[in-house]
Amino acid sequence: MELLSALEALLFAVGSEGLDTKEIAAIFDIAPPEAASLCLQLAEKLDERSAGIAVQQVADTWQLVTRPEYAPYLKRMAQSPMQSTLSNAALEVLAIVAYKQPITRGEIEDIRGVQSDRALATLVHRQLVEEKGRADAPGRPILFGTTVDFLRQFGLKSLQELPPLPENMGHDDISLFQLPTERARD
Amino acid sequence: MELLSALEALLFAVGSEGLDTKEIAAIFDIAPPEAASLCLQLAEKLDERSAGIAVQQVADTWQLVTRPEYAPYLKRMAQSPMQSTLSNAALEVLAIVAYKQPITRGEIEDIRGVQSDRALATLVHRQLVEEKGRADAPGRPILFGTTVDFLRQFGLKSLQELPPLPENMGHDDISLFQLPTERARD
Amino acid sequence: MPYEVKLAQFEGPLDLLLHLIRKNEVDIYDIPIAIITEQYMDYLHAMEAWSLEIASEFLVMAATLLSIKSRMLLPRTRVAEEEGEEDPRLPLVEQLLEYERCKWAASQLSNMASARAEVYSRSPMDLSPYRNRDIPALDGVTMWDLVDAYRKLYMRLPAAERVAEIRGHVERVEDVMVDLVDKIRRYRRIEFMMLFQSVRTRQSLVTGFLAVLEMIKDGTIACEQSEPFGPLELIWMGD
Repeated sequence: MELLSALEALLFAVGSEGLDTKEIAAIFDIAPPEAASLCLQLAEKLDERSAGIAVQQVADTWQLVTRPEYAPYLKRMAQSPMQSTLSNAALEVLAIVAYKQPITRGEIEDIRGVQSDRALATLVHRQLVEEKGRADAPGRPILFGTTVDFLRQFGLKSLQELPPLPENMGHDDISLFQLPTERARD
Repeated sequence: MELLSALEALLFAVGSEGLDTKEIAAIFDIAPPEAASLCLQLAEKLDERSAGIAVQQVADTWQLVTRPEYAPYLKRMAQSPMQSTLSNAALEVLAIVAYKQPITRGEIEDIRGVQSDRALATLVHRQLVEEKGRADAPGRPILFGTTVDFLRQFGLKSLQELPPLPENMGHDDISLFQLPTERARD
Repeated sequence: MPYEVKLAQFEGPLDLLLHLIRKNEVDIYDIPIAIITEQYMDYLHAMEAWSLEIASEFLVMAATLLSIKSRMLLPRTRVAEEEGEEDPRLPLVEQLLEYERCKWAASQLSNMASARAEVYSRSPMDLSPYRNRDIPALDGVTMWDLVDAYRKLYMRLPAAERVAEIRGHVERVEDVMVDLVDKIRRYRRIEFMMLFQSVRTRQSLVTGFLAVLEMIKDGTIACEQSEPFGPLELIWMGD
């Protein structure tokens, strides 16, 4: 049934936030009891084919999760030796979070011009960055900031110790065209 | 097969980060070619049961994504991976870089017949294009090439997957001047 | 107005030329250069009439077209024909074909991007519950790497977002004319090459040349050449 597959795609994409019955009903333009029964059908289907994932219901919210029997593999993956350096992408995101916190993923992506969810996930795994509540904006996006571990790893007493950003970020080559007042601004 | 379901769980967990063939091989303690074939099997299995999700390969990395036919439902709730579209100018420059890399800005401008520094800067900012050293020519101009992000954002396994450039752009009708042997070539 | 609002949509002179070739349904290997040149110039004039800024590349192409046209008009000597002298249009045709391929590839990429936009991924799951407490310390990553990462990010920003807009190389014939009027009036009589001594790029030279032609046309200046291949002299005709 097409709706079942569409539901699977939806629950996959929302990730750990899940969707509640009413939201699902609204997206498919069906009644909430129908939406709930659709979720149960998907759960059954995934059980039958012994998929790696399963439908989980928490209160009125539905989400996809990995099946507990595969936890050993996840553990192995999580513990596979972590690199002791950061990728350039991760460093860049960390720099933005450090200087502009609290900041949402969308704002980070606006600055970088590219998707940054993977780099951000790496930093959260490494406990250099953590959630700091939600922005007062549509969708209430998560705000990110640096952790105490971040300060420790970089040998800082506090965020005030972050070196101030250089006034003109290495674009001397084009500074001929900048007015002195403009330079002072950044 | 249990490994298939475990792989599904793993790929689900890493999401957009993806896993490369070697990582999968290490987690399952199997040889890389086996890991790759496992991924292909999972892809097939998901196709067969017309799941909401599919396996996608980019460069050497495997990840789960939603199936395109469910995009209309997803648009109602999620952020699309391709954040903003590129201008025609940027697309043209990107096409030239993709097909002719490594290439200098001057060469790009020769083909397009217009200044292209802005479009190029946008592509570098969006990490679709990056510097790949310098040309062995006067002034040692920068050479540009596409990034792995380019492959990811355009859903390509490798540069070899770019559609081959047509030899002659639909001017067959006027090929009076072409020898028959030349025509037979395309 | 036959040109509608499409005027500014052309990515460059090659794009405009391809459009004209397609519109006239002519053979790209045998471009009727007089017709296409005329229509090309009409477009430029229309752009002017609409006060659209004409990028210098369009003017360079105009000069190229006019030069091809004049060479096509020259009687071809038998010797030249026997020696298989190159058709003056050939380099332009090759450039057009190459650019057409580029446009084709761009449209392919655009399709691929839209196809990709139909596919969604999900954020990586938080795997920390599966992880041992000990996270290896960062090795060799210092505060300065962070600052450096920020600096590099800043360098990557398109210039347009970094500083106030700088429009390089966009010269309008009218603006150049104003300059030239000043100069020629001052000198009354000046050699063409002297006038453009300080010009560094081909584009500026072409723009300047077009400005001179325009001024000759409206009678502001006159042009004299005392002997074949001698220097061109421009003479102020106003008061």
